[in-house]
Amino acid sequence: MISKLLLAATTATALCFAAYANAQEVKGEVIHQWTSAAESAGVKVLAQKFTELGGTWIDNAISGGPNARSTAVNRVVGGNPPAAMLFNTGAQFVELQDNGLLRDLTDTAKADNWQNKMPAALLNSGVVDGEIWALPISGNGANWFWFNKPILDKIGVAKPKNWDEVFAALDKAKAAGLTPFAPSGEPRWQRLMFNAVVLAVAGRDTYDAVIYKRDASAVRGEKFKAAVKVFEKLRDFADAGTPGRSWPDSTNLVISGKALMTQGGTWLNGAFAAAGKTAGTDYECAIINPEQGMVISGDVFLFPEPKNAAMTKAQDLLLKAFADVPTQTAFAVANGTIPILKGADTSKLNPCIAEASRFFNDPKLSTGSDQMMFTPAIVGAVEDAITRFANKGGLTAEQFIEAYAKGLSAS
Amino acid sequence: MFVRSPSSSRLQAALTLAPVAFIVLSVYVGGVLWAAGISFTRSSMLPNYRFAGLTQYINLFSNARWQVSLCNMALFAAIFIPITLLIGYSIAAMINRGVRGENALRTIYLYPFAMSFIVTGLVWRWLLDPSFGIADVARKLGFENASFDWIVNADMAIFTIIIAAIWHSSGLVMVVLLAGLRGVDDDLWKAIRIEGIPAWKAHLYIIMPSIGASIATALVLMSLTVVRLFDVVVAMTGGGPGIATDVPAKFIIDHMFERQQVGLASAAATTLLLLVLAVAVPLLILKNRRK
Amino acid sequence: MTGVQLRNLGIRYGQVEVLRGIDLDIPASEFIVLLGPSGCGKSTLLNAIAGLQDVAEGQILIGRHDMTNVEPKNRGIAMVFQSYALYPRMSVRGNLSFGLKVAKVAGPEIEKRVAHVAKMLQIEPLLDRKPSELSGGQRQRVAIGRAVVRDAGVFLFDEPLSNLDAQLRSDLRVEIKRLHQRLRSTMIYVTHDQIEAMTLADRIVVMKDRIIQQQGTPDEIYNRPANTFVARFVGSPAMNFLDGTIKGGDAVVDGQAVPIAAALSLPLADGRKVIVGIRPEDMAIHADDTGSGLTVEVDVVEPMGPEKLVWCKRGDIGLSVKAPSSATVRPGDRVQLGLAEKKLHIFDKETGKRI
Amino acid sequence: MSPANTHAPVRRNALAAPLSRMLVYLLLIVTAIVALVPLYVMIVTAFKSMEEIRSGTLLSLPHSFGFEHWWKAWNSACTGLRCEGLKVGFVNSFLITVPSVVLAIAAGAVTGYALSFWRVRFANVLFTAMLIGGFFPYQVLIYPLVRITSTIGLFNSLAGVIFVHVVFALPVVTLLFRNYFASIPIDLFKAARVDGAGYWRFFFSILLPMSVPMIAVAGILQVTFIWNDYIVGLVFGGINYAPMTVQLNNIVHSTYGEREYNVEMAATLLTSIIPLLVYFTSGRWFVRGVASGAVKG
Repeated sequence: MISKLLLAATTATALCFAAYANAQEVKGEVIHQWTSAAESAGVKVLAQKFTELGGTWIDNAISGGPNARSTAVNRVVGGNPPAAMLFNTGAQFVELQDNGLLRDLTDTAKADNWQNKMPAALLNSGVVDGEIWALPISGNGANWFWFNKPILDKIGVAKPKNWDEVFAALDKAKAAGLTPFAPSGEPRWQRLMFNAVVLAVAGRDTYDAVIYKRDASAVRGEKFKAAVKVFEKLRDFADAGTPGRSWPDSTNLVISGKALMTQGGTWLNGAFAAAGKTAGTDYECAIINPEQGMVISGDVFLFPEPKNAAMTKAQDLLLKAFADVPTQTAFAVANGTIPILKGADTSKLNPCIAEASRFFNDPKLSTGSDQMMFTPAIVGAVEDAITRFANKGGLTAEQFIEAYAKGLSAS
Repeated sequence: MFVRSPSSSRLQAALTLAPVAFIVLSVYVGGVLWAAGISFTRSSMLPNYRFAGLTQYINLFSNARWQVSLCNMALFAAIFIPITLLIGYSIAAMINRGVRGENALRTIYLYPFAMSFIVTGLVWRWLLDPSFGIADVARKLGFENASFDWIVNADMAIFTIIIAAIWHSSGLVMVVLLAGLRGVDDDLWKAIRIEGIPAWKAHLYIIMPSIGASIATALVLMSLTVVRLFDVVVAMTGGGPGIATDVPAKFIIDHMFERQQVGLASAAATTLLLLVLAVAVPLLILKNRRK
Repeated sequence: MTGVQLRNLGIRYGQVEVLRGIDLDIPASEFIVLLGPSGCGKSTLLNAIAGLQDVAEGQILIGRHDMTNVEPKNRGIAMVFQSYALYPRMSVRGNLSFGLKVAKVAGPEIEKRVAHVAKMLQIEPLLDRKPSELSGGQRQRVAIGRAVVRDAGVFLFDEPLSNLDAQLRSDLRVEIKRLHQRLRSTMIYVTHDQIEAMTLADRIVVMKDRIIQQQGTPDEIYNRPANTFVARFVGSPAMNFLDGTIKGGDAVVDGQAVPIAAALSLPLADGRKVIVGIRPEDMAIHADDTGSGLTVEVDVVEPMGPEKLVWCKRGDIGLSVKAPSSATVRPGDRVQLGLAEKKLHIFDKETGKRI
Repeated sequence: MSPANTHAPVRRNALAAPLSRMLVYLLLIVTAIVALVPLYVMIVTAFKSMEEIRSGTLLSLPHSFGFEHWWKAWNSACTGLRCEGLKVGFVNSFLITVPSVVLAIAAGAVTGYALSFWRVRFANVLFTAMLIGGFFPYQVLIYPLVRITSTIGLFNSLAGVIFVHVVFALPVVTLLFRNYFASIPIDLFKAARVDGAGYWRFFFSILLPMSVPMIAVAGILQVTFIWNDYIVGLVFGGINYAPMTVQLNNIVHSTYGEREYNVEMAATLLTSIIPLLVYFTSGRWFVRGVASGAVKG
């Protein structure tokens, strides 16, 4: 009885708040996982532009991609969707689109000329049956290796460009009593590193066969096996503290001169920058075997099917802000990611990002990440296999190859 | 034995139960049945109703992570429950002797339970870190060869989870058992002293059996911890190294959300519940029989 | 004033029969005691009268109204419990007035009645205390007060003195008796203590095995027990029983003839197996050589102040005898027991019923 | 008179050898120290500068005890665009926790009451279903709950979060109260019935006042669970009612950028302050309530 009364009372209170929130304003709530300092600076750029256009930005930052995405999905399913929500580029959104929960952006894209504004590969990742459902917002290169420059100088080697040079440098660092390699021990970054090794060792053809075509025979082929061997060798250079270590902690080991090398996407650049380090003098970034290209990953904004005219209006303004070239570029600079729109002014970019941008805009030198092509189920299955291999005492190379091949058909 | 009650009051009792019954039926029973139903479908990101037969269950049991998860849960239960019980009981027995500063001690043992593992997991990770954790402290204290690398060792990492979980739960178990010990008749203690029964024997054969209800409660609480084990793992090892410390709840949650495999996750959740029932039902039947 | 009638009352817990065919007529103002060992169903019967227990069959009439299905509060009853059952978070005053408040009695009237009862039971100084601050005896006084304040026609007592020590028990016993004399209410009192039953009751109802074994005045129950159960249950120390076989009008007990004719209206046929019962005070100890009576050996002697209790044995048979404190017997003495023939109780060996 | 543990603690081993008593104290103190180590590390880390954290050991004391990291965590740490620290979430956590705990206890007490003193058909079936439900990984129930709350219009509102918290709390709270009520002498119920107390009268006038220890236990447990909850607040609270733990998670688990461990630890401690305070101030009640039969099988 009492519980019912109280429930009624709280409901009434909640309704009051809801009524209050419905005041005539173009409110756009955006769910995203950008919570670090650099990311927040990026968000600020987007929010400012939206405000300029007459909107009121409602910021809903939730740390951790999976947290943010499942919250957003629950909001959509619960009938109270945000105006826009951040997903990773790739197949994550397909089912939402399939259930009619997303807004079709085809017309907006045509009107705003997206076709000519951004690389086709990126735009196409948001296309289902010829219709556009996602707006790319950020781009990253995933297969970078990062080095502490003073250590490179100390052990007398130049920035490595191929595997022989990498292993030579690692050997020397080890001999000098330093941690040669400090990768992150979290499964998703291990997956990222494995992909980097596959592209660099097995080559673009094998990489594309595995990632784009999910070709199990390519996985069982010799080239892939060679990549697995390199990965294994690399793994053995990793320090004891690797398992479970986050990438910022790993990066810190390189920044502070305790380790020579780590692996990670262009976002590591932000960590170096935040520590006041300068590319070329304090640290180096490199893609090994760069002729094979760069693995692109990124984020897209999705726009749930609007509930009312006000929400449509808010989405229109958000779309306009996000696809605005100067805004996007300023966002990328602040965020430390690659500007994705053509005609961006790249002069202010940090050398590492500028280099990444060059790869990014050259279709011959860029290819999609597994997350762009695989369903989350396959990403997960493959990730399980990789992390079991990436930690000592897990799978043997042969077992791992089988597990990986099997993972490609997960659903 | 129930006291005779008028139909009007019984109706009132039924009426007050109705909302709860409705919630329980719709959320718990409904939710469980729904999840069981979904486990027979192809649901991926959102639940759908495309029938898939036993596919999800076949996939589940051929999934290495699930196998590891179940083994870990069994191992965890086999070590965590007896040790927590032992520690909780020992402390309770010592406090029950009547010590000074009981309030302070009790609060100290209990505080870990007040903090969530989102919060304390990081500290535990630091403490167990092979390079700057307690091993480092020991080295600086002069034990130069001290090393403690369990948390990064696939074979030992699960034990670090167990250590942290014991730290988290011992206080609560202690309080529950202390409450039981407080209910033990003073005369029993006198009899034990007069008979000159050694302390450990007295506890094992006389006192522990006489606080059976409290021990049962502690066991239920610990079983809940075992089945729901999630936060500790995420905060300390993220399930690693590799998949070495994965547990069923983490498996379910990962597949439910990040991996968009609602069908597989539901199959796992249903299996987990069946396992709980397989343990609980015989116990319940046994308990009812004894009555 | 209110009488209570039970008509063919039966009570079951599920399939288990707890009481069967109980017929009882309790006139107004009577103090009746339900006596029996634990588990005999006496408390269940009391609960049924109170309306706290479902009745499977039969009728309960209170003040000539059928109350079988009436709520406890509307039966005009009050009840006192063994565990006192005081409301722990209410003061004594709150405990006394709670029922009246529920019944929407006016405030000043409540105050008047509470004051009156408090004075009657001498609990005035306790009125503002919590039950946890009272001694056991005080608690039970308050519990009795809570019943009295209801101004009920029928009082139900469920072993109210069992949790108290001996001294308090006898004090409160007197108190309850005084209360009955003063209020003249019908009182139904459940106990397993035969002394309480004997001292308090106008009439005792002895119960065992789901049924009433015997009802009657304390005198009838004590002096003419209907069967061996009643005979053994009432009286302390309990009645002595001797197995015997009738031979020529006497009962032959362990080879020795005991004359029993005076205790019987009709002589019994030879060979019939009987049980001869005799209370400890109905025997006398004679010196060894008088030649009459039962020869026994003194086992233990318990001096009890005004008298001595002498435990004797004869083979497997044990007997207790009350002797004056001046008696000089020592363990190991061989003595003769003289049995008062008129005070013998003869029961059928098979049925246990009085002959 | 209440079923609470009223007898004074007895010095059971008043004559025991001093040596064994010293051993007992030694063991108790050592275990207490071990139990305190994580808290100690958190507190000292919250006072250290990042430089000290990198160079010193975990257990070393900070050079100075300034509250700037605490202040930053409370007032200006950023989560996304908002740099308002934890204080916003603190209010939300209160708004969520207080009604949730009150309602969960009210609902659990009334349900436990109906289940223990009154013969209601299928009550045991209901109770068993609820208990078994308590073992189900509750995250699996989130999707159905999202649908349910959105159907009844509570999704993404304060009422919605509270509703879900109460639903998740019901099995445990009901169990606590049912078992507690089962330990209450049935005579009390009979006495009240003779006095004419009906269903609610008995509950409110007699049962509830004597359930204080139990209310304390249920309250302490639920404050801990609900205050520390992350996922329910995140999913059902929407942006307006995100609890403190969501901000904490944003501060502590930002994937990118350098981590300020001192601020993180301060934030962590600030977030735990309410449950910790509850335990430090009412731990005595907790033990007493448990001892009063609350948690007996």
